[in-house]
Amino acid sequence: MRPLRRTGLAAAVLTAAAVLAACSTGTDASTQPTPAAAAPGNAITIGIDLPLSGPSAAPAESMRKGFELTAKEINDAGGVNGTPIALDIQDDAGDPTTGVALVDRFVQNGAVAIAGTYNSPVVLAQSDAVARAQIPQLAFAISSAITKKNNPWVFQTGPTDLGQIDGIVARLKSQGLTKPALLTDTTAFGAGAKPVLEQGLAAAGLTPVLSDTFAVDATDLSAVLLKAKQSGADHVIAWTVGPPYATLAKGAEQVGLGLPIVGTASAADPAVARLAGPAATNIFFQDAVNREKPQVKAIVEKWSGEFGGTVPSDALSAHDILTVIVDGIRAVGPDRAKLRDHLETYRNPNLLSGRIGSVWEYSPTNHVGLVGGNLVWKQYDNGTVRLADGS
Amino acid sequence: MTVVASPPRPAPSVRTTRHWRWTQPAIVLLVGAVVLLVVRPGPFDLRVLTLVAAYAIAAVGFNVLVGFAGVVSIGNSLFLAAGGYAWAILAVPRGPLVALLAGVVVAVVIAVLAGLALLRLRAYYFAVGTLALGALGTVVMRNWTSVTNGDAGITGAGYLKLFGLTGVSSIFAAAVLLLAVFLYLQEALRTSPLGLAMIVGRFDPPVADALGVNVSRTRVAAFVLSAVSAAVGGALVAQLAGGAFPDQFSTTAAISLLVIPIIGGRGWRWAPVVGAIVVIAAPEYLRFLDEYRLAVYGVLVTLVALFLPGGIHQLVRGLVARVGRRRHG
Amino acid sequence: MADRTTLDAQGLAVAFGALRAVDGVDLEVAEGQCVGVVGANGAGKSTLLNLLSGAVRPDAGTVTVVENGRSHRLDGAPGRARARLGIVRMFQTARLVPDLSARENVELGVPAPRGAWLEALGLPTSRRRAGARRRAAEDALARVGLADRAGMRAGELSLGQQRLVEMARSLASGARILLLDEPFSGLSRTAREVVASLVANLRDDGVGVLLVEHDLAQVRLLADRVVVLDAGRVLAAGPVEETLADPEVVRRYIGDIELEIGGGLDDARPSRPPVAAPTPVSAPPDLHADRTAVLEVRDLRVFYGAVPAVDRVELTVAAGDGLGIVGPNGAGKSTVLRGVAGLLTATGSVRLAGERLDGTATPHRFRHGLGFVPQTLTAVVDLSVEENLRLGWLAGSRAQSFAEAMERVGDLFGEIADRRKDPAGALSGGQRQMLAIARALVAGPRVVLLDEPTAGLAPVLVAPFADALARLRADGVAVVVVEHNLGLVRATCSTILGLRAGAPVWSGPTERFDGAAAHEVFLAATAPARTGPSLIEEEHLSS
Amino acid sequence: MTQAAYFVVIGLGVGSVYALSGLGIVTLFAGSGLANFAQGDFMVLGALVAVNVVGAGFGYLPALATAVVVVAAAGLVLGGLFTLPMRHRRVDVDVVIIGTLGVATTMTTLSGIWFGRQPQRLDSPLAGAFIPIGDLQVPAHYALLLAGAALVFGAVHWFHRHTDVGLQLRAVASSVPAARDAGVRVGRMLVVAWTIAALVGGVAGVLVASVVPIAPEAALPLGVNGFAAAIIGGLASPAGAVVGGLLIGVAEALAGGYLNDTLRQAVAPVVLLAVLILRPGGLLGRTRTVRVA
Repeated sequence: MRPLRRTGLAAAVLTAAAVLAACSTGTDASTQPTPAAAAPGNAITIGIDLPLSGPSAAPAESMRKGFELTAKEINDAGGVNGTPIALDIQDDAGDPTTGVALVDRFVQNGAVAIAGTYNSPVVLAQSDAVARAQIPQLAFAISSAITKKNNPWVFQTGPTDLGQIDGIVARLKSQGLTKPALLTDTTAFGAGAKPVLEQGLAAAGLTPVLSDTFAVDATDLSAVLLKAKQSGADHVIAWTVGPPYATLAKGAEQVGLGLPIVGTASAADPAVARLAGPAATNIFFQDAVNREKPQVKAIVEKWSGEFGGTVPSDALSAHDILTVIVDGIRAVGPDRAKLRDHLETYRNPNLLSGRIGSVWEYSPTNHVGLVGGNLVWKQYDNGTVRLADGS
Repeated sequence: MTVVASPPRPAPSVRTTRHWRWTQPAIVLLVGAVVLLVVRPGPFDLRVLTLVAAYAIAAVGFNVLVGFAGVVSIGNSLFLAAGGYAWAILAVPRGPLVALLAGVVVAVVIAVLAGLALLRLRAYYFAVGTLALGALGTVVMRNWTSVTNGDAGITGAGYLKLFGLTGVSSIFAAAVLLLAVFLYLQEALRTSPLGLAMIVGRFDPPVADALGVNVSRTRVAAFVLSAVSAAVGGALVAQLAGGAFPDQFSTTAAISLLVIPIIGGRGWRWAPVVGAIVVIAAPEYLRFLDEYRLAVYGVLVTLVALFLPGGIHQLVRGLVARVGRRRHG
Repeated sequence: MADRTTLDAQGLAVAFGALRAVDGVDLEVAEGQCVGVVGANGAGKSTLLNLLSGAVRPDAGTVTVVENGRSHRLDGAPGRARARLGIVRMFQTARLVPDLSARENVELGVPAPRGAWLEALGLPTSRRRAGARRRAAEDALARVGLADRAGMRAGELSLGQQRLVEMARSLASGARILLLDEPFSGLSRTAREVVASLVANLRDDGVGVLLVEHDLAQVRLLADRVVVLDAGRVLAAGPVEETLADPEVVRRYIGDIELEIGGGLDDARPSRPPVAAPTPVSAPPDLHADRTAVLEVRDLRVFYGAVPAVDRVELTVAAGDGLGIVGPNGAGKSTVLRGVAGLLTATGSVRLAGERLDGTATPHRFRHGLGFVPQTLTAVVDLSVEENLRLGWLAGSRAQSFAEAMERVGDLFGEIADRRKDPAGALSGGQRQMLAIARALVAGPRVVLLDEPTAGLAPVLVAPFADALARLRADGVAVVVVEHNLGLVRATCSTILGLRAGAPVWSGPTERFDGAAAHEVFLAATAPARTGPSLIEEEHLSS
Repeated sequence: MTQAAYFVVIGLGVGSVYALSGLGIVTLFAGSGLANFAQGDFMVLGALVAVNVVGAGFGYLPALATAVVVVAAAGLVLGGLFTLPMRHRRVDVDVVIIGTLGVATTMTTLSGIWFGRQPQRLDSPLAGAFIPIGDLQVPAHYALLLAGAALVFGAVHWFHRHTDVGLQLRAVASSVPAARDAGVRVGRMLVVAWTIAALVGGVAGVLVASVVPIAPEAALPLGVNGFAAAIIGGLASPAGAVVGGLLIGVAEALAGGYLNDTLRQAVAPVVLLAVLILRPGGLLGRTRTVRVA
């Protein structure tokens, strides 16, 4: 047995040396190139990637209902040139590893396009995989870094954080507010937007008197609002997802802030009014959806039964996302490359999102559907939302 | 001469266990080669298999911690993160070896400090202590933006290119190779004095002390070994996602790491691989359950924990015994 | 000759709460010498061994090891430091790791050299050392005759075989001082011989052996010197035959359970142990009109796991009667009580006042009038005395209100009645035993089972305890007591059941339990006629 | 000065959330020696049931009653499930931890499916009322929460000290073999311990829903914070859990107020680790190992 043992040993050492020498760090995209066309089948599959479990489960659930209702309407009206569409809805739980794996799963299951996902870090991680798999992705995460990578296959609903900031700066100027207190949350949403916000404000000659962060799951945020109140600011810019605005509103009431709070489009989340009640007041935000638009009124009318009360903006934006993709398929058929090229020429003035007369359009150089100016300002007034004065 | 007249037992299950040290890694390498060259699965399935291999590597150390030394930790996501971030930051500029080593060193340092500080505590207190450690790790990952770039995480991390393969197949090859190495070390440890000391320390601490075993030192050693394998596993997870993000190394990841050896069968040499297949691959292929996917997974974990403490190993041993009995008629 | 190593202990003492388990013991184990330690249950034998092995830290006293010239102070040192100096201890019950093979369990004993952890890396260089360790383990297993079972998992071995594997581990450990804690309990006759010869070989090879053992026959065979412990103090020490013949030792220790060869127990009667027994011993049975039995047990078999530890036990006791169960250590006395109380799985019929109890859970039996006083002092330490009594009352038949029951117990055991608010943990050993008995009585039982109630009691408490039992019987309560102290049994019980090796060997009224009966029960060489696999002793609960 | 007082009061309110969760964990641990990672899910289930009862038009008290009944029933079922294996063999403590983690995953998913994942709020009877401190004001239901925590603590303490069931529970927690020898029905007591822990969780959930937005995903963090509070008290003393919870709450509020929010998030884990390292038995608890024999 002895000689065999020695040769086994030598073999092991040799392979180890070979492996050590051969390994290096490859940086090209780490996904299999499979440019296969969409698998023919009786239905056209569209991949829907949402964080159905984990911290962003609430908005994801509203979007899922929006996608399902829209698909039902499209299929009831005969689908795309006679073939129905099928939604392949998957949960990425906000985890980048799962998100990247799902891109391959959608491709393997013959999806024509991917609508997803909600969290910016996951979309950023998926970018290489999407490019390698050559499948068009319409992401609804709002970090501007997503399209800054100039990945030809990735489109964004918009407005991005950059777009919203231009809107905010414009409003601050018109309201004569000059000393902002900047509060951003510690999730990718807030952390990603913070540098962009500081740049936007500096460009407009506004230097924040306070710049602080807070956690989205905090039970009480009055401490950070008290600092804002004592910092001599004349208004607060709060950059976070939906529910924390309710905590901020209650905190403002507790410390008697008395300053307007300028927020992001996600302040439209009905959870803010439901959680804060009358305390939700003096909060201004740009809503991606103008509820006065006739087509919005029609959809809200139809869907309000499904949502038991106000239809969340997330659901309405899901309607637009699916409509953009289906319009593309209706024009060029279920082919990924053709659909991508067509999307770069897409233009649609009467979708739900955006101000009356705003246009959702893409071009080879602009992959963001709605640009800054397309939004409408709204404000909370004792728990109800209305168009902001002077918008 | 048999000293004691004992009832006729089935032929003693005399197992020459020495061969496993080579055969187990060989089997894993063989299966890896077959999958890569013969089966050639689609990108999604290959990615899931690579994730299984990565978590199996991390679970080898955990199998030593829970199975040999009997210590429960719910904070090992910290070591996954150490490996993941070290890879994401250093792999491209400094090459794969430095990145892997850096991750392992950082994880070992944390493990030694935490081990010395916490390992005097008993089961629950230590488990919750590691939970707090993991929570602290998440807060640091989210807020130490200068190094970890906060919640946006670090993207653009390269992957281990081997044998001229590209993309996920190269990561899969690297993962299988590393898994083989770690399984070899697991078996070597199991039959070494340190491994036996850990096992007796788990089953009967007073007897271990009487045999000259420093039980707390062996537990720290087990904790450090679990950190090493978790760091390597973390590096592979980072390669798969093309970067390191706080949400990858959260409490849920720590819980998965804890559940893998328990479902596999604590201390069993195949527990990391079998457990990883159940914990990582099963949910991917339960996706048709949609909303109920996690509910079914939770019920499975509870039932195994309560009624099958020996995990799948207990099933296998029952099966082998039954086959054994049938052969002896 | 191996290097000279002696273990020397001076003035060792340790107390658990108010219970002084070991109280100023001097002991020396020289190399190549076997020292026997004997004493009744609760005399502190195992605690002394724990002090020497480092499992328990002494309150006072020193433990030093002199190893060819160099002396090491070890009073507080942990067990592992002592193991490295060659002090190896064997536990009372076989403590192997079930999942490891017999060889791996023995390898655990082989002392690991300095760089042993390197082997964990599986480097080829460490193959030689692994082979040496494996061979040492296999040699040791061969010496105990288990070479063919080296690969078997320890969990699959019988208890006797596991004890031999543990013996092999001590051999492989190259011990200089070997501390044995009742190595012979639970072994079959042939296994005892193997262990005895191994211990003798070790002693002759120059190993110092400390042998804590009940079986005086083995002590006479192996020990050069013997130390007799009683209530934590050294009663007598010296050469075996001379010490065991010392009248004081005979009176206090041997007189109870064993007679000298040749003399009957009768002549030992005049020097009755310190039970004052003021009231007439066995109240004339006819005092109680109805002679119907209140507790009848037929064909009782009690199991440890799948193996029957006790076989075909019959007992009957009428209201106001007292049944004493006697027998050598490990005869299964406690097992019978726990079987009747439902705490161990058992077959056969158990009838209390005509109502069948077998097959029911313990709480059900307590509710129907069965009282049980466990052997170890298992009063619930965190609850107060009154709360413990309340617990007992809740489990009982609740015929009387709690206040009335407390009244009755109060006059029986005044001492604990006035400490009702203190936590049970703060009571002394004797007081805790009183509390355990009071807890059973407060439930208003018709039958009370008592498991070695005087173990660990200071002699001065034995008398009041005997009075309490007598008054209890006078109240019409039937009493079944397992007791070592034969004198106490004679004073308090009307009938006696002798058990040996799990089977009844004698039963009848106390008066007829003479020397011959005692010899038959305690010293008979032949194992009683039994069927089934080798006997498993009751799990011996160390005092 | 008013600012410090304000932060302390807010801290006490938030601390009561941790204390209520910690009380549930201690009740089960003191009754059965098990640590329950699904305690947060009991609270979320109680809160969501109450929100739906109020939504159906009933008042706060009927909602509280329904929530308590539903959650106690869930506790009963889980108690039965967790006691089965203990009947015939010694249970490995670390395996049971994973059992409760499995329960936590299942309950979080099922609550999400039945009640939706949107965060909910339950208006307490004192909604809208405020307690002024200088020019700052604290919502009145913080005080309600503090009073609720004190009430629940009192009830748990009274139950353990002055009822027969509580006495038998303490016997089982002290040592299962001693309890079994004393004739306590150990199996039944374990199920009772689970039911009471669930009951405490139900009440806690309803109280907490007026301050913390309740969504199924909030369950695990609630449970972990409860652990932090319970561990500080030594895992076996209800008083310890309340003191531990309030301690963390006030420390967090002060850290948030005077330092920054990042440090606020680090307070609970740091305090927990400090207590474990400096006083392994917890600030108030004795170091006592509870064996589930």
